[in-house]
Amino acid sequence: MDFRLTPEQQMLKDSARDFLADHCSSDFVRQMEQDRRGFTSELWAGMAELGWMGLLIPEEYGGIGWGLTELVVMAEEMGRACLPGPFLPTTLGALALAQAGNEAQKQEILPAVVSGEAVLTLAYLEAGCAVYDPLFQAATARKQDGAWLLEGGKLFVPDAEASHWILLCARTSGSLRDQEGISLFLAPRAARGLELRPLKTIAGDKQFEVSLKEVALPPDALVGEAGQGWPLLEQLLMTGALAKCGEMVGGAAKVLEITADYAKERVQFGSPIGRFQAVQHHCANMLMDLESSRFITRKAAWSMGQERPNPMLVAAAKAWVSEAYRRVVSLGHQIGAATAYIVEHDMTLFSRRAKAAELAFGDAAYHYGQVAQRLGL
Amino acid sequence: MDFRLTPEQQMLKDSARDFLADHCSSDFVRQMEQDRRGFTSELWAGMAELGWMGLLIPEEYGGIGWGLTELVVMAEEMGRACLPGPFLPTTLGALALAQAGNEAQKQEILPAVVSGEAVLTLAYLEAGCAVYDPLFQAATARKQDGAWLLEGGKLFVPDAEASHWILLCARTSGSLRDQEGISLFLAPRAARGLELRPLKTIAGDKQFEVSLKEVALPPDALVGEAGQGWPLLEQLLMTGALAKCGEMVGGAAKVLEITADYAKERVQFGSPIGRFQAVQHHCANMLMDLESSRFITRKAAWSMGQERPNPMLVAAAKAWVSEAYRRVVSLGHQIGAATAYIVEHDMTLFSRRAKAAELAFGDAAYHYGQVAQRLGL
Amino acid sequence: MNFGYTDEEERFRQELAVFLDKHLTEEIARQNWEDKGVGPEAREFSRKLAAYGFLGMGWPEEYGGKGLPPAYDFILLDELGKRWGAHVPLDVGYTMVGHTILRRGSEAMKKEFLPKIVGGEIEFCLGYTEPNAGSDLAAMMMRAEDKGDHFLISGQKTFNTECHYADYHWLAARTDFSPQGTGYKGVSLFIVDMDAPGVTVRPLWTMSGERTNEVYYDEVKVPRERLVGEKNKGFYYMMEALGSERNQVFVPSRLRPVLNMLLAYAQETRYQDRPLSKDPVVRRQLARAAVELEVAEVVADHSRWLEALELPMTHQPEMTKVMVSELEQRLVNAGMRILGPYGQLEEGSPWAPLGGRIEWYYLHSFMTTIGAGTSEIGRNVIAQRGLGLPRG
Amino acid sequence: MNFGYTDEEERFRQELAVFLDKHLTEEIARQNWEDKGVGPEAREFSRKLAAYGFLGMGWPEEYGGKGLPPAYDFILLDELGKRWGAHVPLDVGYTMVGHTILRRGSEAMKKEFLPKIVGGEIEFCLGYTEPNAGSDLAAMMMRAEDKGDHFLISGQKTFNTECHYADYHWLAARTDFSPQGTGYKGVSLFIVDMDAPGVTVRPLWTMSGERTNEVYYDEVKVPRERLVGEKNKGFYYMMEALGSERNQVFVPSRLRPVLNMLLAYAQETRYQDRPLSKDPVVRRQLARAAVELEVAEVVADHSRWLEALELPMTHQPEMTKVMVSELEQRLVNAGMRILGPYGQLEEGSPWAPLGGRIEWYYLHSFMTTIGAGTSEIGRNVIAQRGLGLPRG
Repeated sequence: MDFRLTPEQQMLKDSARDFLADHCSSDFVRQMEQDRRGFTSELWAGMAELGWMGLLIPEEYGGIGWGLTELVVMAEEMGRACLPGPFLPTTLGALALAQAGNEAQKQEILPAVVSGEAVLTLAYLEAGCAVYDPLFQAATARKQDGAWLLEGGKLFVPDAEASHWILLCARTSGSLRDQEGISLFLAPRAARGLELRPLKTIAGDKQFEVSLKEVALPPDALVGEAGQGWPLLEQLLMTGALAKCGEMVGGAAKVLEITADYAKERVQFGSPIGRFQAVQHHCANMLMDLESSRFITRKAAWSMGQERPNPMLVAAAKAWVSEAYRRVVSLGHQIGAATAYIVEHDMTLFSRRAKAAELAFGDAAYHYGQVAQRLGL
Repeated sequence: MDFRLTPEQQMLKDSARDFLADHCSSDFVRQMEQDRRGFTSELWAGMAELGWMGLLIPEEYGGIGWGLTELVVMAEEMGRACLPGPFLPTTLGALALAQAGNEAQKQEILPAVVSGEAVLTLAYLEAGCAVYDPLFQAATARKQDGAWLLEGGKLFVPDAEASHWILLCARTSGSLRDQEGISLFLAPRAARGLELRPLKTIAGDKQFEVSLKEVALPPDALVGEAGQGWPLLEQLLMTGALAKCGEMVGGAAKVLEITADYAKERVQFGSPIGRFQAVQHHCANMLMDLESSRFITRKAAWSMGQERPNPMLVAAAKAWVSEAYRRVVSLGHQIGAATAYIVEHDMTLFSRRAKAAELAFGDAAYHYGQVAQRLGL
Repeated sequence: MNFGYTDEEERFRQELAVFLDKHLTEEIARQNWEDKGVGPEAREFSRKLAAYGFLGMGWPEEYGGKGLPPAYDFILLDELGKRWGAHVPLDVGYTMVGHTILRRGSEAMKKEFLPKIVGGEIEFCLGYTEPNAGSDLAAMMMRAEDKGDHFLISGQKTFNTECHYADYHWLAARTDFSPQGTGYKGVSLFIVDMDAPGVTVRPLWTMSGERTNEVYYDEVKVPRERLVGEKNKGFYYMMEALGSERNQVFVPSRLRPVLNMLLAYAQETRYQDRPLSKDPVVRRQLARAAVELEVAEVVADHSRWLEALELPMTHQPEMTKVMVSELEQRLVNAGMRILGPYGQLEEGSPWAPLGGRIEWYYLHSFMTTIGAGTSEIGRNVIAQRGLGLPRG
Repeated sequence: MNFGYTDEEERFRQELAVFLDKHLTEEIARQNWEDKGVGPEAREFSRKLAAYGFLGMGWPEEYGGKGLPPAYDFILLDELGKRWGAHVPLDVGYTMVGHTILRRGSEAMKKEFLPKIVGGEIEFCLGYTEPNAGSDLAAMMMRAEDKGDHFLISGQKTFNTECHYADYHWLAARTDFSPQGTGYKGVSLFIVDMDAPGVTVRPLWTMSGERTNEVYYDEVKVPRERLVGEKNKGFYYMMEALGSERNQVFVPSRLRPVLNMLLAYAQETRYQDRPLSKDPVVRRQLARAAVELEVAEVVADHSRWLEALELPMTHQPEMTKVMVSELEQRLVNAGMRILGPYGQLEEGSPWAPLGGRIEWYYLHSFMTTIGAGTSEIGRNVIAQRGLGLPRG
């Protein structure tokens, strides 16, 4: 057992913190919320230069080929800085290709991801479904004249407009909610019949509705085998969930820093408010939520790289961290009071993102369901 | 709107408090837990003298003919004193007879209840059912040779051994969980084929399993119409739930008194612990739970006496008070610490009874279900 | 014991309901609901409320009221609340300041202000909080120097919410600078014209889009007649008014439309071929919210009843405040859970459920346990006043 | 980063598991589990644990240990916990006192006691709490007068839990009565024979049937050699040992059998023609408990890992303590909810589900957030040591 980061991981983390301190101030973050694209080419290029987008990409395609542990460590820094932009969608798209893409797809796209030229995203949720349920795949893909014809719609697709490629989930067989019959396709964002409609969200992130009207894709747009996409999708979603956990841990750490600093400085009734027991207890609860979130996230990520991985830990982490982070921002607001509730205050960046992250890749309700299933209930 | 008790209610309450202070000390309560019958004839006779068992019985049968509001006010005092014995089962049995019994049943039994000669109880739950569900009636009653033959079993029957009469629920038609087909019968405790097995419970109260093996009852043992017992049973259970809410309110009031007194007296770190903010906040939470419980209970009881009663309030009260009282005893233990955890300390009487009361006449889960149903969900 | 309303009260409620269903448009409701600032529509609505006889029931006849029990004003608040109207349009005057003027103001002040307040014509904004005086209001530093026929006031207030549209500032400032005047001693209350020279209002925007303000005073001359009651007694007046203010501001019925919206959503939205309302977890969440709301209503009723009968209020209004504000958070969190991924969509977004109101309420709900006093201070008050625990 | 065990550690665990499955009977487990008092069976089991080489892995070889990392002792605790064994049979000596003797005792004291502790032969009981020194331990009044070759001790302890079967009292008493010796200064630690003349033990029975004790000292003579370390340093030694004690006493794995029991119950018990485990509310409750247990385990692991590497522990053991104790309450409450009306039935009653263990645990769980320090003090410690917030 060893809870420490390796020297390499520590270096990665430190350089990420330095880079983000320089290039991703909270003012910049606020600005990007108003920006249509939600990030800048300069930022993206800088990240590429540091090799971030190649984190999970095998070395043969120019990446670093690291694992989930490193991803969550990086994500902590990103969450701490509220990093905007398509890092995670691109990473997941690239991971899909690396895992199941054909050689041509890999050759064409992975190096472009690493260099920052290609932005990717993953489209898998649908509007017809009232709860988070990635098995709900009503969009269809059928073969016609040697091409794939996609029909239907996707919702909550991050950064679709900024993406060059969209990984689309569609059903090639089976009924709604069958695991069998789900397929992944690689579609250029500019494909005919593929239309985007921006959503307005609590976090000011850039999510889209994607509608697919007779979108024709070549046969080799299929990623992996037809109808066998579920295990891949499931893996991508676990990776996404872990990365979101990492982001939430980083956010929670920053929120607690802001809050503890304030509690030490803010004087009321002739004393720093951090001396009052109620404030101490709130802060203690925040610290317990923070550290427990960090440990369970890292353990889950570590486990997925082991010989006998334990996917229940991923569900446990996403359920726990989603709720823990919500508690942390609530207490942060409670202690920060009116001051922290003004839009200029950084707290408001974190509390809005906490909700978005809680919902991304499955809320606590979904992941408790996953845990129950894996417990054999 | 008027939250005050009427002078008559206040008098009732005051005299109950006086009587119980004299006749129901906590030592007596502890003693009765060890006693097989669980109460004494002296106590019972004293209660009868004050007219308690006649509270809901019409004046023509010797009772006072008061309503649910008075019942919950009385129950508060009983809960405060942890009054043992079959007051509530007897009251419910008598209410059943007063509402639906035939004239002979009323004439024979109601005056005997008032005078303290007759002890009654109500048997409606069954062992085959994993959750609280009064619709689950598997015990059967069929007509044979002009008599009713009852077969089956009942569980969680309070004070069965001390009772002279048991109101038994059994199914005369319909399937399990049908409202239609539930009937009530008045059986002498000594009826042949009716056997009792004592249960050991958290509160040290006297609950029994009742098994019915070809118990033959005369035709006029039927209370009300055959198969039409559900509305009556439902009313009895709402009455029972309200009385339990009253008991819990009284218990919570006493627990808070004990706790606040302790917090003012107990000195640690050179100060009464009641000065520490964490203790103040616990006490504030207890007070909110107590007063909200009292108000919702009284309002629900009042409502049931109005032209347009709102039974949802009864379910709301039982759900809320059951959980609130559990919170109150938990905080009482938290503040009372080790001292309050020793069997000689009165806290332990209340916290064990809190669980029993929470479960009686439906736990919070059941009543949330009732609320959901009445909300049209 | 009686938890109902009289026939007269019920009749008033029904007439009011007819009026509100007709005149209280969503636009007007939202101007209050979201503190976006009361515009001409809401002012118009306010005057209509008065004209139709729904304002001022509980106020003395000599100042434009009807001299009836306060129950009528609570019915008004409840009926507004059920229709997304957070409170009467010009509410600081009507539900807070007016009562202190009535209790403590000079006869001239009463004559000048009360009829207009009761008539729904003017609005006040509270001027209490300062950058270094939040929970610890008694630490306020705003200086009001007594110049005989006027006071000269300088300093800064913050989080003064209605100041960008109110007509008058209900200002607390320090008038005793001697060693005896520290803390809660030495504070006085003033009524200041918002357009008085030297008063500057700067916006602060909250996370949920409400506007609040910083207010700067630069040697503002305030006539002596605008001193409320006695000099240096202001803090007592503020505290004396607090219970009633809590009763009027923390109105559980405002959560009814939120609950109803969620009930309807759960019934109308299907997943796996059945409505969400058949999911036991959703049922539990909604039932619990409904129960909590019933409970909050009777708790609030108790506190209002004490006020109406002028019985002593100790911890009860604070209890209402803490319970209603925390219920709001739990209710909105339950709502967000039920909406799942759709909960993050804002008003105006494709696919935003329930008009994005739950999302807005979620952001808003972070404030409910802070605004007008934190839950932490509230619990101290409850323990100390309600149970006699020693002060910390 | 590595959250797993080495191959050697895994091998140890497996051998241990085989041993425990054979030798750890329910009777023995319950003697510890319910603090009913360790009887001859558990003492026998304790000696066997040692004889088979499962005790003392983490202790120095010169005192009977194997000189291996502390991880092995944690594995021992985990495997016991999974089988309802709350801790090693003679646990105060092994998991608490022994470490302080090792750190602070004289060589003679080490030689006398450590081999017997490591060999599972003797037990201690803690003598800290007094009627007026609970959370505020530093207020203790027990007097130990220095008489040169011995100390003369008088006074009263309370809630000293294992004293009715322990061999030695690990006693904290005041040895400095000067103005400088107040509070945490001037306290010393002693090892006292439980059968020393003048020591009286009186039972106190808890709500859940455990026995704890009042212990009275009436001019008890304790030889100077039984003073632990330096005079007047006792409180420092107590505090120094606290983190490790928390790590050893608050063992999440003890909740595994409770969870497993409930999982099985939900799967096997049917209502309306389906297992309870298919009810979404029950599923949610059990899943949440399972998640919390996973989380508590990794939190505890972190704190143990710090201890094993002798890295500084500040708030971490306290965090483990607070989280594990509160998880126990939530888990048991979930269990009671799932059992419904059957939850009130005690062991030995007809129809008592799961042998009445949940009912017992429910009563027991009121104590977990009090015993060995309240959650309130725990949170103060976490905030102050973990975040540097100022002391109150």
